Amino acid sequence: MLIFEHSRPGRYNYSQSPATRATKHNIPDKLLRQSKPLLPEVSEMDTVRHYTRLSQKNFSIDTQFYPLGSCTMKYNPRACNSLAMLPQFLSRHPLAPEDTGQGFLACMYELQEILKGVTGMAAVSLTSMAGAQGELIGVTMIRAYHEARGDTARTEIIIPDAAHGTNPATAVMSGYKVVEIPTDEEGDVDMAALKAAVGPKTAGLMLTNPSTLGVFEKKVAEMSRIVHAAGGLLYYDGANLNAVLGKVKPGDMGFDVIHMNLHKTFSTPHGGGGPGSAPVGVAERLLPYLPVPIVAYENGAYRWLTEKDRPQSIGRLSAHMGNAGVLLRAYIYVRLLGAEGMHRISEYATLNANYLLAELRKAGFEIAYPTRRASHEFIVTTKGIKDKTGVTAMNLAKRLLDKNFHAPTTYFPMLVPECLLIEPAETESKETLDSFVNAMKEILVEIETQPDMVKGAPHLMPLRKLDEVKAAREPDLTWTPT
Amino acid sequence: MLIFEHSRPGRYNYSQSPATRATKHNIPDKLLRQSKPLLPEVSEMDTVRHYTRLSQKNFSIDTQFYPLGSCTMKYNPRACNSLAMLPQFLSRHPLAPEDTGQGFLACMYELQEILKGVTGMAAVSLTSMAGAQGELIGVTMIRAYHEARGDTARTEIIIPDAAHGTNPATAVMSGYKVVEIPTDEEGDVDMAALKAAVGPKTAGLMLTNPSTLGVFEKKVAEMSRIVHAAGGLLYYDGANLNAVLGKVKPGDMGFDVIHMNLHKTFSTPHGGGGPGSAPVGVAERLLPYLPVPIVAYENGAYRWLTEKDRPQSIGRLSAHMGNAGVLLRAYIYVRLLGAEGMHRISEYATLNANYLLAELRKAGFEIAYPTRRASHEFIVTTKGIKDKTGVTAMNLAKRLLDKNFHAPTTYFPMLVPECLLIEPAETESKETLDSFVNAMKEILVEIETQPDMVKGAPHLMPLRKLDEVKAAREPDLTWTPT
Amino acid sequence: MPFIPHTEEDVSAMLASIGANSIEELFDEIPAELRTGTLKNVPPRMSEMEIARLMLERAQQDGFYLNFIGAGAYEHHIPAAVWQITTRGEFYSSYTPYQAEASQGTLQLLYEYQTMMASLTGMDVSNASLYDGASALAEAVLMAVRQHRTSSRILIPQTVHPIYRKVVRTIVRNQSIEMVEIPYDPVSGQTMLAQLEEAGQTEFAALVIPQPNFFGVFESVDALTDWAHSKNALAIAVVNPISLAMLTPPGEWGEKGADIAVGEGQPLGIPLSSGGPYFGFMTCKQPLVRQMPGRIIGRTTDIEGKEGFVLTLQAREQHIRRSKATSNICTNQGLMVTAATIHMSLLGPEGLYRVAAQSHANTLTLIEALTRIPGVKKAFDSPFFHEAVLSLPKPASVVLDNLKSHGVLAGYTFDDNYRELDNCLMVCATETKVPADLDKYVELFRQALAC
Amino acid sequence: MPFIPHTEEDVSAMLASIGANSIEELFDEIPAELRTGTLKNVPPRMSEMEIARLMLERAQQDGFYLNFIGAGAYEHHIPAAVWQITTRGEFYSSYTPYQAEASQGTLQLLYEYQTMMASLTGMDVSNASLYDGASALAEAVLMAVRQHRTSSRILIPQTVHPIYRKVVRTIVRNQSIEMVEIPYDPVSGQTMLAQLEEAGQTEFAALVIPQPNFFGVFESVDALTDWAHSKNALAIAVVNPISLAMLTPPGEWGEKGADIAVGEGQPLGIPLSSGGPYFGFMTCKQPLVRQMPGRIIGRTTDIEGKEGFVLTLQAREQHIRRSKATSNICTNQGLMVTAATIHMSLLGPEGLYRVAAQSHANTLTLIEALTRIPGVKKAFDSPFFHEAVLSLPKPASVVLDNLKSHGVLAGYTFDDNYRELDNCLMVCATETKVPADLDKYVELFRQALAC
Repeated sequence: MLIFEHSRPGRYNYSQSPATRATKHNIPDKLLRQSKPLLPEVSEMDTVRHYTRLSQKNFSIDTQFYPLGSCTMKYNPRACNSLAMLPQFLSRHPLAPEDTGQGFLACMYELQEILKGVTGMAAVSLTSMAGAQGELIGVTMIRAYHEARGDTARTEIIIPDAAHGTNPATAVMSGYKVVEIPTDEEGDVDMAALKAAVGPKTAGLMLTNPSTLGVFEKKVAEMSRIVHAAGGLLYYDGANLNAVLGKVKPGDMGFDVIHMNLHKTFSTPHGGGGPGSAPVGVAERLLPYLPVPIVAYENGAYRWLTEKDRPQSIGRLSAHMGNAGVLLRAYIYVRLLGAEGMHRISEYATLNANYLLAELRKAGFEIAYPTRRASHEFIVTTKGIKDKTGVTAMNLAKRLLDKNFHAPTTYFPMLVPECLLIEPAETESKETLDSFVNAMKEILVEIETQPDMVKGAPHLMPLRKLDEVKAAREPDLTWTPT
Repeated sequence: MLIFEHSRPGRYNYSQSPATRATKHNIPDKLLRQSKPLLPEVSEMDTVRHYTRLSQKNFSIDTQFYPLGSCTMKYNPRACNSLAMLPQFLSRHPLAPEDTGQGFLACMYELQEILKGVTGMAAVSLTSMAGAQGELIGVTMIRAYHEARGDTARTEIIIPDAAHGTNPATAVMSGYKVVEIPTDEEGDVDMAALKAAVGPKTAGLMLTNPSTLGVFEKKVAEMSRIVHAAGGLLYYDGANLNAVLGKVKPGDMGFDVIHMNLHKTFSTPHGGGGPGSAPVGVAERLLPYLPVPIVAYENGAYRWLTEKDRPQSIGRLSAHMGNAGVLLRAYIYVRLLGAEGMHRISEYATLNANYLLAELRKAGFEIAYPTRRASHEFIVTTKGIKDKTGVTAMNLAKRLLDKNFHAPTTYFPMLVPECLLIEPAETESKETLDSFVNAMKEILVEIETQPDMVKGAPHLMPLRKLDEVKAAREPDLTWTPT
Repeated sequence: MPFIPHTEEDVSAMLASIGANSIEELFDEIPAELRTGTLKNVPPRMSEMEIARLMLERAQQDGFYLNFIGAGAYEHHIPAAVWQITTRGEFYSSYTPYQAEASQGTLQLLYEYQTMMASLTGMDVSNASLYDGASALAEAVLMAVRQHRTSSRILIPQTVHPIYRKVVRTIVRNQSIEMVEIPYDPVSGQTMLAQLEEAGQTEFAALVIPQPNFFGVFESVDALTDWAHSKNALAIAVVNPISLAMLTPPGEWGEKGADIAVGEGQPLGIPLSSGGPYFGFMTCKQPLVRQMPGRIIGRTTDIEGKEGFVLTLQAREQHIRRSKATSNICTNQGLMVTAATIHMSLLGPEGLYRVAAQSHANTLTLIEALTRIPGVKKAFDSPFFHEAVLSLPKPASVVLDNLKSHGVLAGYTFDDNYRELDNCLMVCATETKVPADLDKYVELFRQALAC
Repeated sequence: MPFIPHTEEDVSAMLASIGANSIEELFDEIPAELRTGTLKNVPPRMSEMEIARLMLERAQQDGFYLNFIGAGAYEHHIPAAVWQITTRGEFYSSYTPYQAEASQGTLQLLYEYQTMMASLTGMDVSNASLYDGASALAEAVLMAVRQHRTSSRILIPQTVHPIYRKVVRTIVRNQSIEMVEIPYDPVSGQTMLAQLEEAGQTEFAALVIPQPNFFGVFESVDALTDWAHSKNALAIAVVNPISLAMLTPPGEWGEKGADIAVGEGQPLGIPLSSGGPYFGFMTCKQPLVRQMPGRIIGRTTDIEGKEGFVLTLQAREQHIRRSKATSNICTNQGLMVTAATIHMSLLGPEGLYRVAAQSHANTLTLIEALTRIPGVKKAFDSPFFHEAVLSLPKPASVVLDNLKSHGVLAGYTFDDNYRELDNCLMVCATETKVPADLDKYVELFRQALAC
C-alpha cells in the first residue's frame, strides 16, 4: 500500500507546522500556486507505521550478510552515526563564520591529514560527494595539468575492460576518448596491449587495484613507468582500497590522483544508495588543481581555502563543502580504528575472502582466477552450472535471498560469464562465512534435484521475481490517484 | 538462535571497553571472582544484527494496530523520545545539586501542576514507577490517614469484581482484607452489595471508572457518598482515565486519591512491558501523606521537598525520584497537546470505541453490555460462537495476528465469558478501524467454513501457537551451554 | 488536532454509524453535574518546533558537569548501539508480550537477559526485572518472609543504601515486618558483627548483605552468608552488577551461596537521567523461584516443535492470582532491560571486567592522591570497590561548592543520613574518568581546601 | 580488534583451510618494494568512550547560534520522527536496491518520493535524486545539451546562486559547453531582459530560470519560459521546494511549463549540517525522461502479479552503457531522500504551505522593521520569498561581527561574488523564528549600526 493510499483530504499533523496559516504576504497573485501538490495527508502515526513497515522489507548490513563484490558492505558503527548527529553539528549553517565552527573544522582537517597518511598522497580535498564525482575531479585535474603545460594533443584515457562503468563514463564527461585495453588470462591488464595503447595522445590511465576481478595488478609499477614515460598520468580508482589499506599506498604505486570511497573503505553508511563521499588525493604535480574548499590550519585556527588561495583549482563540485556529515562519520571511524586498525582492515578482509574462496572451491564451485590470491573479493563463475542445468547466476543469487543472505554482485565484471563477485569484508565472522558456504552448498544440491525451483526463486521474500522488462517498457514512475 | 550461540571464547569489542585491563587493585584475593560470567562474546555487528532482527519479530504500535483493551495503546510521539534523551538530561546525576538541574526540575514542576489541573486533585507526587506502585502508595496513604486519626478498626478494602488484579493484590500488600462486590447486569457496581459491604471496618473503596467493562459508573457520586458516610476513602484507579480526560475529573467525582498511568493516558511508551509511571494525586485530606520527593517552586527556584519538609509523608518508593525520563516524555506530550488536546483525547477515543462497537455489532458480534455507551473500550463476547463451533476467543485472537492486527485483550475482565476487551484509542484512523472490522468479518466466515483452521491459528507468524503449559510445568528459564 | 487523524468527513460517517448526533452525546452517561469545563492549569498546545526549542534551552541551562558522585547511580560509557536499537519502534512501542507469537523479539531478549543476570550473580534463575534496586530489595524482603514462614524479622545493616532502607520501610510497612538495623563499625565501615550476633539471637527471616556496601567498602560476605544460614535464615545479597565482573558472585558466597540477589541495574547501560527509569534485578536459587515476584520468561516449543518463548509461572502473578499473588507488580522495566541486555552483549565478560577494573583503579588512584593532601583521610580503613569516603578538615560543602563552580561535581555528602559523617565526602571515579580528570579534581580539591 | 570478530582459533582454522601460514602470506602478490610500513599521520585508536567525549567537546565548542543566513541552505523544523526512522538500520545500512526483492522498502519509498517531487514541481517524472542542488543544475545543463542537439550554449542569469554557476562550470568545462551569464537589473534584482534578448540572438540550448532567485526575488518566470521556448530552447527551472507549496510550480510556468526543474532538496527535512549531505532533485517533462541522469524507480509486478518496485530505465546508466551513459553518476543521495519523503509525508500539503507562508511572513516582518532604521534600505524593489537583500549605511561586517558576539548570525554577505553589493546583507527568517527572535534581531541590528 502506498503512502498516498493512506491519505485523506484535510488530514494533517498540527504538531508539525506553524499553528496558523500566515496571511501576511506580498506575493503577486499570478505567482501563487492554484493546485494542491500531491503530498500525502496522513497522520504522524500512520507515517511512522508506514515507513517503519517499509524499512522491514529491506535487507541491510544491520540484518543480513551482504557479500556484495565491489561494494565493501561492512559494519557501520553506530557511534559514527550518533556522534555525527550531535545537535550542534546538525544545526551549523554551511556559511556560518569559520570561527563558529572550529570544532567541526578540526575534524575535517584531521581527516584530510589521515587520508594523506594512508594513501601516500601530497594533499587531499574532501569535497567530492561520490566515487563518480571523485573520478570526474581526478580526470578534470589530469586535463587541467596537461592544458596548463600546453600539452593539448592528449585526447585519450586508457581504461581496462574490467573497470567499473563509471570510469569510461567519466572519461567521456571530461571530454576524452576512451581506449579500452583487455585483461590477460591471469586477470592482469594485458601489458602488451597497454604498451600498444600508450602514446602522444595518452592523457592518462584509470586503474582499479586490486581490480574488479579481485586480483592485485602485480605489474602496477611497470604500468606506471609505461604511462608516465608516455607523458600520461595515473588515476587510482579507490573502489577496492579496502583490500590493501595499510599494505600498499597508491602514492607508492605511482598514482598521480586517487579517490577513496568513504562509504566503502571508511564504513560510512550506504543508506540505500547514498550519500557517498569520495575525497580526492593528489601527488605534488597535481596539487595546484585540487578542487576547493580545502581546510587549512594557520595561526592556531582552521579556515577554508577557496579559489582566492588556489587560483589554479579546477573549482567547486558542490554548493558547500561536500557531504560534511558523511565526512564526520568517516573521521570518527578512523579515530576508532587508529593506525593499527587501518592495517587490520585489509588483513582480515583478505583473510575472509581467501577463506571463502577456499571453502567454495572445496564445495565444488568454479573460481574464475584459480591461480590467484583473492584480494578482498573474488569471482565464482557458474557457467558450467548454466550449461548443464540452465540455472543462471541470477537464479542462484535470488535463491540466496530465500536463505536470508544478500546476493553477491552478479554479471559484473562483464568479462567473466555467469559471474558472482563475492566480497565478505572484514567485519564478518567465520561462523557467518560458514553458514553462507552451507547455503551455497544447499543450493548446489537444489540445482541438481529441483532446478526449476531454483529458477523460480525467490520464494520466501515479500515478493516473487519482479518483472524488470515490463518496468522498462511501460515506465510507471509516479503514482496517479485513481 | 540465541545471542549465546553467536558467542566465541575470546571475542570482544575493543571499542567498547578500556584499552587495557587495569591491574592496579587492592581487592582481597578471596573476594575475586574465579569463573567468567556467561555473557555473550560477540562482535558489535553481530550484536546489532541479532537484536535488530529480534526486534522485527515484535508487533508494536509503530507497526500494527493494537486494540488492546485496558492498555491504551496509542501513538508515542517520536519527539517525546528524542527530547527526553537530550544528552544533558541523560547525563544528569540524580544526586547532583538542585541548582544544576533547574531546567529539568521546571519540567517536573509544571507536569505536577498540569496533572493537578486535569484531575482536580490538590497535589501530585510523581514518584510512582508503575500503576501497581501508584496503587500501593494510594492504599498506604489511606491507611496512614486512618491511623493518624486513631481509626484502626478499618481493616477492609472494598473492590468490585471487575477490577484489575492489581487492586486486590495491592490491598493485601497494604495489610488489608479484600471485600469483593459484584457487578449488576448493566455493568455497574451492584449498589445494594456496596451498601451491604460498607461499615466500620471499611477503610476504602478502589474503583476504576470507566470500569474494565468499558462503561461509566453512573452512580459514582452516590457511591462516593456511601463510602464517605461509612468513614471510608475512595481510590481511583486511573487505568481508564483516557476515556474521560477533560470530561470529568476524579476530584469532582469525590475521589480522595488517584493514580494516573502515564504509559496509557499520557502516551509514554510501553517498551515491551515497562517502564511505566503512575503519578499519584490526592485530595486535601491526604495531602500530608503524599510520598516524597515532590518538586516545589520557592523564591524563584525549584527544589525537592523531602521527609524534612513533609514529616507525615508515607516516605519514598524509589531510590531517587521515580522514572524521570518517562515523566519528561509525558511532560512533552501534554505540552504538545495543550488544554484543548486533553479534551480531544477522550472525545476521539470514545468516538473510535463506539464506532468500532457499532460496526462489530452490525457484523454480527455479540456486545457484552449492549445497552451501554462504550467508554474508550467495550467487550465482545464470543460465547455463542464457542458454543456453536468450539472456536474460542483466544483462537479468534490468534487468528487476528495472522491478519497483521494485534489481538484485543482476552479473558479479562473475568466475569464475561469468552470476552474480547477492545480499545482502539484516539490515534487510530477510521480506515484502520474499518480494516480491523473487515478482518473480524473474514474470521467470522472462516469460523463458519474452516473452524479447525481458526483453532490452529496463528499460521503466518514466525512461530505457531506456543505451548504455555509445558513452559510452566518444566520451567526452562535460563540457557545452559550444551 | 495533534495526533488525531479524523477528518470532518470521518467524524460524520462514524457518528452516523453509531447513531449519535455529536461526539458530545457519547458522554451522556456521565452525570451533568460532574462534567468538567475548560481545563485550568494546562497551557495551550505548542508545536513540536516550539517544545523542541524549549527543551533544548532547558537542557542547555542544566549543562554538563564532570561527575564524581556515585551513591547508587553510576556514570559508565554506554555504547551508541544500545539506545539506537532499544528505541526502535518495535521495542519502544510494543506492549507486554502477552501474545507470545507476536512478541518473540521481546520474549527472547528477556530470556537472554535472565540467563545473563543469573550467571552474573551466580544464581539459578532471574526474573525479567523490577522497578529499581530499592524496590527490588523490598520485594526480596517480602519474598524471604513468605519463604521463611515463621519469622517476619529482617536484619538490615546500616551499610545498606539509606534510601533503599527507607523504600523497604515504605513498601513493607503494613505487613507487620520488623526491620532491624545493624550499625556499622566506624573504623572499618563494615557491618558490626557483635551487634549482628546480638540481633540474631531472636529468630529472623533474612539478613541483607550489601557488597560493596553503601560506603564502597567490602563486607565479609562469606562469613555473613554462612552466619545467616546457620541461623536458619535467608541471605539476601544487594550487589552492584558491574562489580560482579571482578567479585565473587552472591551465588558463591560462603558454603551455600546467598539465596536471593538484588540490585540496581542502572550501571548496565542505563543513563543517569536524574534518577530513572532504571531497573531492579532479582535472581535467586531454584527452590525459591515460585516465590519470586515479577515477570518470568520461559523457553518452550510451538505446536510444530519450534523453539519459542512465553511468559511463564504466571500463577504467581496478580492478573491470575489477584489477592493471593506474590506481589502486586504487573510491569517490569522492559525497555531498560532491552538496553541492559544489548549493553551486556556489547561488553561481554572481558569488557565488563575492564570497566570494573578501571573504575576500581581510578578511584584507588584518586583516593591515594587526595589523601596526600594534609588533613584529608580515608574515613574507613577497609578496601573499597569504586567509591570511597574521605574525611575532610573542613565542611564538605566548601569543597562541593568550590568544585561545582568549576564544573565538577565533587561527590556525595551525608548530611541527613549519617550525621556522624558530617565532614565526609564520598567520591567515585568510574572508567569514564581519564588521568587528566583525576589531576584536575585533585588540584581543584587542594585549592578548595586551601582557601 | 575494533569491529573485527576473529578469534585466534578462527584465524588458525581459516588459514589452514586456505593453506597459508599467515595472513601476511595472503599479500604475497604485492611486490615487496611497494609494501607499506607503519602508517604515519594516523593517530592511535580511541575507544568509543574517548571519541564520544572528543566529539561532544568539539560540538560544544561550536555551540548554537540564532541563524538568519539562507543563501541556498535553510533552517526549518524537522519532525523528530524523520531521522529516527531514517537511521533505522534497514534504511541506513542497506545498499543500492539492485536486488529488488530484498529492497522493496527503499524502492517503494523512492517511488513515493518521485511522485511527490513530480507533483510539487508540476512535472511528469522525477529521478531518485542527485548529489545536491548545484550539481543537479550541472546535470540539467548537460541534459538540455543532449536534448537540444544543435547548440551547446546555455544562458544563465547572474541571479542564479553564484556557487551553482561555479559548480556547473567545473562539471561541464570539458564538454565544450558555453555558459553565457546574463546580468541582473540593479533596481529590481531580476534578470535583465534586454541583455537576455541580446544573448538570445544566437542559438542556445537552454535558459536557466531561478525562482525565487539568489536574492530571494521573484523572476518573471512565465515570460522567461515562453521566451526560451519561442527560441526553441529548453527552460530549466531552479527552485526552492518549500516555496513550491505557495508558488506556481515550474511545470505550469508560461504556456507549456519549464522542461526540467532542479533544486536543492535540503529544506525538505535535511539538517544544515555544515553543508551536507543534502540532495539535489530533478524532475522533467515526459519526453525528456530517457535523457535524465541518475536512478529511476518504476512500478511493476512480480511473476504472481503482485505490485512491486524496481530500478528501471537502466539503459541510461553507466553500469550498463559505460562510456555512452547519460552521466557518470552511480549513486543517489538515498538516505537523504528517505528523510525527505518521510518529512513531506509528515507535513503534507497543508503543513508545507504553512511553513512556506510563515517563512515568507517572518522575513517580510523583519525587513519592514529593519528598513525603518535610518539608512537601511531594501537593495531591490521587487517582492521576495523568504530572503531579502538590505543595503546598509555601514560595512555589513560591522553588523555581522556585532550580532555574532550576541549569538546571532545576521545573514549572508556578498564579498566575493557580487562586488557591487559590498555594503549589503542578505537576511532570511524562516518559520523557525518567533516574534521575540525578530525583535531581538532588530534591536541588536539597531545597536550595531548606532555604534
